[in-house]
Amino acid sequence: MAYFIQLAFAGLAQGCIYALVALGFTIIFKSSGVINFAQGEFLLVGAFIASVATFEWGLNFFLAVFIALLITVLIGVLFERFALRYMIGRPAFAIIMITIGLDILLRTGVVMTGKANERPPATPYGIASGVNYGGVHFGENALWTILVTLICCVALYIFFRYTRYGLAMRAAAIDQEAALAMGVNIRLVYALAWGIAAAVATIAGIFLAINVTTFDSTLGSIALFAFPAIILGGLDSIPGAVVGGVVIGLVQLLTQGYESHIANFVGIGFDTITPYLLMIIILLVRPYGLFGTRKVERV
Amino acid sequence: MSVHSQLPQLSVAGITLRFEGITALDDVSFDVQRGELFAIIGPNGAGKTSLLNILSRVYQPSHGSVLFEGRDLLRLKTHQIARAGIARTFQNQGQFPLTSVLDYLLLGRHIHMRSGIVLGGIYLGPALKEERANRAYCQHLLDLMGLAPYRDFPMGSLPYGLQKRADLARALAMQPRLLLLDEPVAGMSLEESRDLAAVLLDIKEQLGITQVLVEHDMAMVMGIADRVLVLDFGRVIAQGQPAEVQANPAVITAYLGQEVQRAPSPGSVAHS
Amino acid sequence: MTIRPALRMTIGALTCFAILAVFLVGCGTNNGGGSLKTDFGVDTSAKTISLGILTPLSGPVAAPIGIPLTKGIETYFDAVNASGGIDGYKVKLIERDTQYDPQVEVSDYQQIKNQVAMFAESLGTPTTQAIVPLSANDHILVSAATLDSYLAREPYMVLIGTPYRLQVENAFDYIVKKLGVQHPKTGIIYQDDGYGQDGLTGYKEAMACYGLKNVGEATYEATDTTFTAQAAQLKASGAQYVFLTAIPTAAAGIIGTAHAIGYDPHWVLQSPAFASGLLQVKGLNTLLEHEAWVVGQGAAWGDTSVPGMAEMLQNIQKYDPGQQPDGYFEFGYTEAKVTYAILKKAFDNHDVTRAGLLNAFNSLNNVDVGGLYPTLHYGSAPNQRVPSRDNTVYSIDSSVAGNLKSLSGDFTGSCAEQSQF
Amino acid sequence: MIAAMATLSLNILSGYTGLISLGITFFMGIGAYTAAWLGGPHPFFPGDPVGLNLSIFIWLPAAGVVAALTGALVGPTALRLKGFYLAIVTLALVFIGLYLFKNARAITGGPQGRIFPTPSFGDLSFSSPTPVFGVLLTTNQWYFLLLTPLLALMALFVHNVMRSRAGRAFQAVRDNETGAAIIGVNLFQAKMSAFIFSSFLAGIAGALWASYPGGYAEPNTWNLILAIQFVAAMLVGGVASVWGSILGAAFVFGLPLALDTFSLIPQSTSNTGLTSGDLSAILYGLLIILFMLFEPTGVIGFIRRVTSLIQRFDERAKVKGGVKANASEPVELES
Repeated sequence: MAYFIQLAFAGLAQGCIYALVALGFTIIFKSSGVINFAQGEFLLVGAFIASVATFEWGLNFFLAVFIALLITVLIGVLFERFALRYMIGRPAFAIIMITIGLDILLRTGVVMTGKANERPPATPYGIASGVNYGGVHFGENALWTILVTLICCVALYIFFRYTRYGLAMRAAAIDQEAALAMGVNIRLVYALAWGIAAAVATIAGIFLAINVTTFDSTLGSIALFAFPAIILGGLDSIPGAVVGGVVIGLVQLLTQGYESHIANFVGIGFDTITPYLLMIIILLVRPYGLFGTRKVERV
Repeated sequence: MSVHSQLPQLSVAGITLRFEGITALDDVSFDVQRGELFAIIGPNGAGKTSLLNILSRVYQPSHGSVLFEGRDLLRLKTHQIARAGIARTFQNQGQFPLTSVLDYLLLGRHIHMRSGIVLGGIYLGPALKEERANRAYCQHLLDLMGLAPYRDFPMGSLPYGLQKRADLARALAMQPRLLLLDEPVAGMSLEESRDLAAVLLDIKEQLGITQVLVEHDMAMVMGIADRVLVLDFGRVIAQGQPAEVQANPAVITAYLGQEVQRAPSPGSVAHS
Repeated sequence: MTIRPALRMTIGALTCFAILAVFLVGCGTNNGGGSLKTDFGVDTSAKTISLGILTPLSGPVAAPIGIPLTKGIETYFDAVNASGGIDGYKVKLIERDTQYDPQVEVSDYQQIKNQVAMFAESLGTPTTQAIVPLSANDHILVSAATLDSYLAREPYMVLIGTPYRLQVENAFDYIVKKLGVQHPKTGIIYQDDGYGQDGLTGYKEAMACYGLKNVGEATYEATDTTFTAQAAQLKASGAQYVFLTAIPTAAAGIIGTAHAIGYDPHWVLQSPAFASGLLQVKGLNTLLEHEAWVVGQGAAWGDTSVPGMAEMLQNIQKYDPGQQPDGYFEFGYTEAKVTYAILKKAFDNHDVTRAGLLNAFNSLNNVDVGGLYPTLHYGSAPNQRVPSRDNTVYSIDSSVAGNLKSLSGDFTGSCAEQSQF
Repeated sequence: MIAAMATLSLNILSGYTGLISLGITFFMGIGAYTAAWLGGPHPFFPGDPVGLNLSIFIWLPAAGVVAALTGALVGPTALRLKGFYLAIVTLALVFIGLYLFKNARAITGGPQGRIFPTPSFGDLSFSSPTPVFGVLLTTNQWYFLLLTPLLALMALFVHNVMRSRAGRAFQAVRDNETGAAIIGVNLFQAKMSAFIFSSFLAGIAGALWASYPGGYAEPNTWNLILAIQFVAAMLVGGVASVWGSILGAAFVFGLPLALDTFSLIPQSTSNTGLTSGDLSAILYGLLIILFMLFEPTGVIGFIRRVTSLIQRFDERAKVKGGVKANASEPVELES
């Protein structure tokens, strides 16, 4: 039982990281209809800058995180402003490709600093701190990951629900032209979406880096598991992204933990595909995801 | 065969269509006789295009039946409609902007051709023969429609009127027995409309193809249609000879009311 | 004067043909140079011999492994050239960046193979695997920086160290024979690729040899970002000694996560699983110093009692003063020494053709690398071609240069002795 | 050139039919392992993966056929989806493929990888320099001789398909699904044919990719990065264009080579700064962005634009005073 809880807890924490990445995807998709394949690299860049700021520049953890946030948000907003804005109305995969271009740029940029290997993460606490209860260790990082994800969700909820810009973003998501007609500043909406996505990705990246103890330039590949999460939850649903992320995290950790018991049957690395299998099943049953909206097509 | 010619070619009964609580069509029924030019008119948002979408199996009605030459259309899939002998033109152009005019017509010949990937890839023997014959057919049609000079132009590069004309040519290339026309003169100049009306009459008289014409422009319809059906808010408000319909007070109110509503915002001629 | 088009075409074709013929055949002949037989990569007029280097100089593998290792080779040959070269021939290195990608490696190989006498370096297992059949066809020797056991079967592969498989066996030899732990409860976590499989093979052989009680096996993917499942699984199994056939970031993740969930077995790291960078991580450094060993090879950095180390440090001062202590540098330097031995022997035989080099390599028998690595053995049968079966178990100590301190000294375990290739 | 074949295959599906796929390497892998199973050498050491050592005339077509069958199997599920959903499902396919390839040890050699057959005709082996008519051809030259006609054949075939009935249907589906259906195109059938056709070519390209010239590949060869490179090649070269596929592949896969060969940057290990690999990665990322922004029709579009400009210039020169100047006629071909 302790084994199961340990796994489930880790799955929850991992799922929260997926959820944060998925949130970024969904927010951008909802506001501008773009899937940002570079989302994972925001995690890497964020974690990397935080690490460099702590270890090379000797800054305080929170200051380092602040700088990391600042830079990633800036990258996100600038990319939107100077590249994506000219892509409106282009076919979907041209847009996918341009974000993949950004992905390559960001990752190679980090590699080229020559400091990307066995990078120690910026962290405010020791690697093993946490509480033990009933033979299960509840790591401090995992607890903070879950808490901060919750805070992010609540903050975003309040933002979308009660602030002017949040309302503008929601309006734009529902009907761009109508929103424009009502005086919503679409450009600001796009910039906000990218900024928020970059920020949540950075937060996820910092937690993820602490979780893996050391990281290298492949940290961003985690975003690939956020795809099943967003599909699971529904591409255009923000709560869906969170639920999807958590579900994927749980499923993955549990298969990882139990697959050796059925290794002869499923072989090695089964956990790498369970999220995708789950996603495909969902797509067959409910193509618009658990919380997504069904689209009516018109001629 | 003789039975067919006495029965209406197209028989629509009790069609009701609902979208998320809105009733777009409410108990619409009508018959179209073989060789007839039947027009459906009505103000914007009356449900004309929705009706056409049901006939071409894009929308699934909640109630009602559609019989075409004795076959239940509602049991066919979208792509089978064309094989059943029904062709349709599109209200909005620009759906195939990259296709050349000739290729667009050849696309219309799709249902009359057979070769698949393997034959097409080899491009010899039967495929070549078929391709040549159909290209000749389309070329002929282009000549007839006065589109020959634009043969290799991408559809998207043609002026609007020519696009509509090419679209009509494509529908004819399908050699249908029933032609559905979705606002064929919308956005055209007066002169272009007149030309098109003449083409429609030619189709009727020379080719004998039954036509169902959905149109906003009342004047044009009254001049050429054999019978007219008027829709307003999804309901049939009048049906009959053009002259009868024109005199119908309900029709006048519907149209006038609309004109009054639209008056404050001139220039915004939106299509439903 | 006008040439008719047809004629012009013929002439053009002939010219092309001639160029092609020269290109194909030209360098294949024996062009004298005293009694020295040469074919590819030897310029008898400029007195140079060219060697190929296929190594990642970009991408994630470059900074931690590719670059230091290549520098080791460069430094050694700088020293050789400065002292007059080999029989008066200067060594020229032709380097290509493989990005650790087999496809790129193959195209790099094709590009320069006719310019070089042999390859002084091919870094990486998947990359080297990709050129194995090519090198056999071209009859060209390849010195490979990989410890994959499979490659020992290949006649054109020059290996340097003790294969991964034997590393695992020697590590458990140390635990059972030297430390006297009888029937230890053991486990392994390995990467889901060829490297991990090699470790796993060694682990299974060691289980049979030393009567280990295998209680847990787990695998991870190179893309994994959480190691809780693996750590929790091994924790549940209660293994006392856990072997890690992993890359450094994964090793760090596993050790860190396991500690966090209250599991601290004795970790034994396969040599590539350790990197000095890991010691920068708060908390992890103490774990590593107290709970982890690394099994590997070679003299500890700065141990000048070893003549080869003293020489290497001097050469670093002269040719590459900025170099930090680095095991991969040492590996490259040692690898270059073996290459030198092959070349020297070939020059002594007055035959530096590819056939001559293979001949020299097969008759090399022992190569003394000045104690940097144990004496290496070569031969023509697979079992003889395993250059070394020795290993050293190190503890991790951030206070010493290179961060590794020998615990066991150099030894060959009984299991590794008998392993068949 | 093999890359060109793969890009061509992708172009059928994504360029002509408009179905976004990131899963081409899955089908390439299937083709490659079929080839390895049928054409690979007999196991030498116990535990080596199987190989039946059959002729290239069997394994090469078989690679295509098995990949096509797989396509037929996967198609009905995948094709229910559109746009980003399809992209993500095909991405999942890559991962499922990696998992299958790693576990099907008997055929794939497991994570260790395996040897693939090299093309040979009777005594003629492509894996070693062989003299023919007194001329010694290197392996590379042999491959060139084999691949050129094969690629030409494929290109011609695809070109033919695209100008005949099936190809017109593909393009109609891409431009407007509902419209195409109304005209009488069976959407499912058209998409399936495109999917299967594309898989077939991908399978052949995969078999050749694995055989060239090292003849060794790990399951990880068939990863997402490679798939994305093909998408990039297609977009850079030109969507829905046979020549574009070939140019794009040459561009994307030739760029790092060109940078190396012409040593545009000094190769040096003494500084950890700029290396050719990193530089080409940066360039490549940047180029994708720039191409997407400024030349969405790819290299081929650029070439067409230039030639049409020249033509226009020529015509203007011919028709003096612009009596028949075609200014009103749209000349620019965007495809």
